[in-house]
Amino acid sequence: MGVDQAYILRVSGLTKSFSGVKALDNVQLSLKQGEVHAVMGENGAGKSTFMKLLIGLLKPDSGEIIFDGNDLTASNVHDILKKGISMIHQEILAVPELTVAQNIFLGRETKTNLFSWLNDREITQQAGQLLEQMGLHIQPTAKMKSLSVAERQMVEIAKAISNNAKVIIMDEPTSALADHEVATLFGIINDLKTKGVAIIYISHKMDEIFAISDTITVLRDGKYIATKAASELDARSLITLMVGRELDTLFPDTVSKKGEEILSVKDISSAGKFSDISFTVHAGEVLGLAGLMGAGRTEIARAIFGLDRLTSGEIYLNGQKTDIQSPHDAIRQGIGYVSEDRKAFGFIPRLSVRHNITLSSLPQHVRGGFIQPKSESATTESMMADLRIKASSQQQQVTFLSGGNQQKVIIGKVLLSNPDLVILDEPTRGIDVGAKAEIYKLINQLTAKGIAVIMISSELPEILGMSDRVLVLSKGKQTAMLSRADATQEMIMHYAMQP
Amino acid sequence: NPSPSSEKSEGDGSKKLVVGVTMLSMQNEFIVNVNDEMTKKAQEAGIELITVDAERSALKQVEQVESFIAQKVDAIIMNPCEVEASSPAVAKALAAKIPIINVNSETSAKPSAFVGSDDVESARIAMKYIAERLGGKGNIVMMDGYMGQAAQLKREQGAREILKQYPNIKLLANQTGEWDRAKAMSLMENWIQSFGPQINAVFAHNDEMGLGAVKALTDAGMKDKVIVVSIDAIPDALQAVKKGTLDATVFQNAEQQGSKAIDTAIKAAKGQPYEKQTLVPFQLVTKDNLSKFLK
Amino acid sequence: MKNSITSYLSKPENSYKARIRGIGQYGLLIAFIVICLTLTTITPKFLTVQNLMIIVTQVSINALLAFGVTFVIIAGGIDLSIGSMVAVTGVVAASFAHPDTYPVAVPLLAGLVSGLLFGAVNGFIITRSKVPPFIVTLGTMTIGRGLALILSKGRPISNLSDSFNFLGGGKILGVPTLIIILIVLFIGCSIVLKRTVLGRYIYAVGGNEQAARASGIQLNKVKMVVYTLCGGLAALAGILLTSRITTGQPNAGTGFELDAIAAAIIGGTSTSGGTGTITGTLLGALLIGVISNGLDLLNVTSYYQQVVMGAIIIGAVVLDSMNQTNKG
Amino acid sequence: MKNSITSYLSKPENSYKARIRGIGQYGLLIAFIVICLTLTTITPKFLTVQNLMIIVTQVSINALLAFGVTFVIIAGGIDLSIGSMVAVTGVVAASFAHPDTYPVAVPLLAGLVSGLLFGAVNGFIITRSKVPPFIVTLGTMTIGRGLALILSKGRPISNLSDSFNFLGGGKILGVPTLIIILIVLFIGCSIVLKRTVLGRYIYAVGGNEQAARASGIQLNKVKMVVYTLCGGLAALAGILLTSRITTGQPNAGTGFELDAIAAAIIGGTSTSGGTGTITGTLLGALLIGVISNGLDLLNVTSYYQQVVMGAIIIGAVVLDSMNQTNKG
Ligand SMILES: Nc1ncnc2c1ncn2[C@@H]1O[C@H](COP(=O)(O)OP(=O)(O)OP(=O)(O)O)[C@@H](O)[C@H]1O
Ligand SMILES: Nc1ncnc2c1ncn2[C@@H]1O[C@H](COP(=O)(O)OP(=O)(O)OP(=O)(O)O)[C@@H](O)[C@H]1O
Ligand SMILES: [Mg+2]
Ligand SMILES: [Mg+2]
Repeated sequence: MGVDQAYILRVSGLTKSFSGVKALDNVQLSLKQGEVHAVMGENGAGKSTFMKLLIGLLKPDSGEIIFDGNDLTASNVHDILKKGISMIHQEILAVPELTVAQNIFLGRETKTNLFSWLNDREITQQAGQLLEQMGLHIQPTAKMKSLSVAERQMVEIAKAISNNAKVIIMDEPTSALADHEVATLFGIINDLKTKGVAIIYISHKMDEIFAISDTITVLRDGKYIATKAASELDARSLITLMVGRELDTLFPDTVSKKGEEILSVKDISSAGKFSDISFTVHAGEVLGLAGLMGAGRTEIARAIFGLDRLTSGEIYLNGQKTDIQSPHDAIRQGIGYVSEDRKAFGFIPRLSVRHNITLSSLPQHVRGGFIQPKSESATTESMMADLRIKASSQQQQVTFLSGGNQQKVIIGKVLLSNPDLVILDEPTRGIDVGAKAEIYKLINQLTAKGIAVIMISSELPEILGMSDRVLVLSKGKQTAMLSRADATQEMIMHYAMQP
Repeated sequence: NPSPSSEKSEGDGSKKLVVGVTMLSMQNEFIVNVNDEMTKKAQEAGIELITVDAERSALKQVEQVESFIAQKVDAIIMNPCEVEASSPAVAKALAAKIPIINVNSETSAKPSAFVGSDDVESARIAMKYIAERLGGKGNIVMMDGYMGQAAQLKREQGAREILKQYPNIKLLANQTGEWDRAKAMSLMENWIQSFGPQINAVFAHNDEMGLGAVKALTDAGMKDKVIVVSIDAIPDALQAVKKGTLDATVFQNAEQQGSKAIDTAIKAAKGQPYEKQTLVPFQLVTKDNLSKFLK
Repeated sequence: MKNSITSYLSKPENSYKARIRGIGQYGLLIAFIVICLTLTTITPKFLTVQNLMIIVTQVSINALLAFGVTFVIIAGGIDLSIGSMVAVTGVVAASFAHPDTYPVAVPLLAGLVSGLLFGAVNGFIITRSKVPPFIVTLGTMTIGRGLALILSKGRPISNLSDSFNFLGGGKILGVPTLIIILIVLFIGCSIVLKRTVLGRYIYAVGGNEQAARASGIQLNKVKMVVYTLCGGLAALAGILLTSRITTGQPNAGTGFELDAIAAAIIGGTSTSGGTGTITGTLLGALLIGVISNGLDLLNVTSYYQQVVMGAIIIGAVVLDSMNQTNKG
Repeated sequence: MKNSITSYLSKPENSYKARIRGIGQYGLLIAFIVICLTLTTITPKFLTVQNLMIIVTQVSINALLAFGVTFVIIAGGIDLSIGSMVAVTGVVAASFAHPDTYPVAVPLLAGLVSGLLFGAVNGFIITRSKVPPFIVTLGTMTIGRGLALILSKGRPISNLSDSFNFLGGGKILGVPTLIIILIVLFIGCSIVLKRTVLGRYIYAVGGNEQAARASGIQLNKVKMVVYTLCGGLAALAGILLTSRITTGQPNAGTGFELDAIAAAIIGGTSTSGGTGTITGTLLGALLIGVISNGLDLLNVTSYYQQVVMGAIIIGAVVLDSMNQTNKG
């Protein structure tokens, strides 16, 4: 479909290790103009490391990167961006105190001589046009920190595509996006393709991969496995390439039986965020919360967990009225919460896997006033095995884990606090298919143990596959409560878009 | 001495005389003593004092004097932070036709009057005593005040003047103890390691440091063999002289400096004739004449 | 409220409140005004043209240093060596400022160049090594103090030319030169921070270093410029101080770093970088100056002055932070 | 390598290198040893039992303060008031320590309680208001200095009992009490930081405050405890200093905060919080102490001492950071 079939980017023999451990081992890639080239692999396979090498954020130990006839192996980000590669980063990289427009044009202000004049009006106007073209309703003058995760991700996309690059790397660009935004992105990608722009696309969402990509390269444990045309593969064969074995069905059958009522919220409201929300969750049940971006699902979860205050309404736990002032109270009363924003609320970057995973349950390991490392380490080890967390050791700092493994550490932490109710906000965001299936399995194990689960997800298949009931929200109001039998994608979308 | 009532009538009717006072540092015991005496004296004389602390900053002092000028005080008493750097304050006051009196030490710009003593002299007295005790021969170490400050420079100058006269007295080391007892103690400990029994005497630019040296020497069991002399005659130092741990200190008369400064300021403010220079002499304090100074 | 489905996306950020917040520190301004009004009612000596000029003059040197350190802090760094730079540059300038030696431009340039160099050395060490700026500038603070003493042989350098002494001590049309210089630099620094690419990059580097780097901003370049700029401003402060007290002092500027950093942070610059304004910093410096002046005017005993000063500063910033009700 | 599928779980992180890194700062240790060896070759006076004891004694007070501030910095805060706390607690203790008045426990307790209270006030203001710790403790630093002057009327409080003076000036079996106290507190603080829930929470709060809160940690409680602890350690330092110099001084401890913070940061505590060890801090304090002692032993002129001190500190930390090849 590309305009020209010449390779715009050729990578060979790329190797990178961190403190002696190889994260990337002799990897290759050839990218044609106008091609969407997916790079696939499990969490920790080395995809992001690969991309950071391409954009010059990391320096390779060995290997060669040839872009448009130039050897980029030794270049830095500054030069590479100028040469025409841009990147959407998996970790949203934005300057929180600057505005949306300022973030989009950061590094590319009209003239980038340090002492030249800024033209914020022009930047704002251009950003406004760009956002509008993308169908986004984001004020270019809003501060980045005031945006939701999804909005931030869209801004990142806007930033990357406005660079007039010849190659755009997209490292999990849709992890925080809902379906219609994904559709917007795909529209943009198709447009770029016709202009001859090549795209490297990374995602853990199989349907996206097959919808958009022309070619697929698979990595496993830092090693190059294969490159195939997308048409040669189906989900099953791709997964097999990725994980090196066959995988069972994604959504396991639910067998748990509904037990006692665990949580009941009555008419809770939070000014400007949501109002008059009422629902119950029972032991052994998964309640799905569905809605479009900004529907207020996260805000409800945060309020129940004590991260934000309610303006009115009541919350009952195990039949008793509670007053949760802080996450501390919530955890003590048996509520666990996995945030959608794992970087901000999820983990302590410089602490080890072990210290993060036991953070909410530390008193369990205290004898005579002191933390018992053995007990802590044993618990960590079994949780790491259960969740298949890939880390060089328990001592590895979480900041150096791959995104998916960071997510698993957070889930592990919540599980160790022995909750009666677990709120999972986009729990499989950035998680590979294998791990996803494991997390679903895990959710079923939880419900089987009589734990109540609230699952917020923007992936409708996930909502439909996992929930016993689905609460649909639209703009801070609840519009429907659907049983598993009634719920379909169309029904949910219908209620989610109700005014 | 004119009585407070007569003073009021002599002035512009009912207004009290106002004198602005800026002091080098209210964390320095000697300066506090001068200031206390001034406050006492001012109360007796029925005048108002506006006292500010320059916290050892000449810049701050200049600013404070500017502020006094803006407030139109009748006279200014300045205990200068620096010889040169505090001078603009003098010039400004004189330009505003407000009499300005230096107390304790003098700026290079000539003030209306000076009440105090010459720091160089205090070090001469102290060093002379050491030289005589050593019989003109021996090794000494010197602890400087905060480097670059007027008092440090002058005391160092005085000490070196005397040392020149005694070629057989060797200055083993001089280092700053930053006017501080704890720092001086550590410094002395290090010197003991370095020079050990070679040291025959210590001259410290102030009593705080002298007492720190005494403590370190005592701990090392060397105090009997080493002479320690310092300057200021603060109460602790007098007690130490009494106990015989500090061999001598140099007394600077805070009371006289304070009261004479107020006297001069009042006269100057009223346009009466006053002494341009009132020198308050230093006195060496040893066990022999200690009783005169102990209160 | 708009009726469109996306009305929630356009929060009233551009509202009145936000615009005022843009000016700097809304609450701090209130605190500042309250303090000024209080002083005006208590003592007639406060609100006179002469006294206000004195306050601004007194504040100016700290403000210049605070401007420099504001750049550094916004960029995510810190500079503890500014006090020592004041001494070094003052001593250097004074060495060339004796009457009938060089024209006044020579001491001025010598001082400035020494400050820029000092700052550049800070920047160089910080960008080439991974040593935290705190340690680097603590080290150069000590080194600088030593250098000032060595250069001056431990003695104040006096007898400076009248034209040099005019720089920081003179008046133009009745307005002290320091005030004029302060205003010029206030405008200049504000423009650099708000209207130039450099300013944008300073915010970006301090706000999220990784994001800045990923956007192609050359961190080292920005940091070098920032520390050098800070050195230049410190040099200016050092030269003006020397001129004002008509002598180059090796122990000038001791402790100035804390005052300058305090002014910046009181003015809303976050110690973690990425936020702050020159206006806020100026307000912070003025606040300290007004309190200090007021306490002197009211003749508060020096020991109690310290207590009151500390309490008012905390109080003013508490008031400020209460005003910023949400984190937005 | 093991052959099990989970071999990746036990990568050689527990190796020699990692263990040493665990001790604190590998490169810093090398720098420290290099400096000690150099001094040993230059002067025979350095490596004597007596001199080493003196160094440790001199270092101890700064080390206690640095331990306290290490807790605070790891928790993401800063405490500039420790120097003033030294003065306040020293003055308070001295007031109760005259011979034949109270038993020695009284001044000790009075000093400690005043320090804990001071620290708690810091913690209270910091947790209740949104004012940055830098400003709060800068304010209480000024207030504390004023309080010390008020309490002592600006004069040293002398004539203290022998039993009080023994606390920081005595020896037990030939070992100075200060060294013994330092060792005890070093062990105590290390254990608190490494082996208790509080210690873990301190790292978490400093590492990512939001995530710590979401993990159920009560931020305010942890911060209160940390600042109070820092106050307690500062009190101990103040009492011991007073006892060592046998007088309570209102201007004691001026500038100690910078030395203590320097020790912590040289020792690898990050100013942005979340990392640091007590061992590193002790090493940092010892490094400063050894350099200072060495320069005195070598009789380096005052001016040059400062230059050399600054350069060595930067050099040591550069060496340290080069050794930590990657950020791991
Ligand atoms: N700076 C670093 N230091 C040490 N190890 C690192 C560092 N960065 C990445 N790694 C390791 O390299 C491996 C590859 O990580 P990478 O982030 O590239 O994975 P990924 O394929 O992008 O995974 P995900 O799908 O979860 O995003 C992981 O094991 C990770 O722990
Ligand atoms: N920190 C914040 N500051 C200001 N507004 C915010 C912030 N976080 C979220 N919002 C806004 O609050 C609204 C509700 O967001 P919320 O995250 O609860 O939605 P959601 O239903 O969970 O959607 P999603 O998680 O898919 O983005 C959105 O309009 C969002 O822009
Ligand atoms: Mg990745
Ligand atoms: Mg959400």
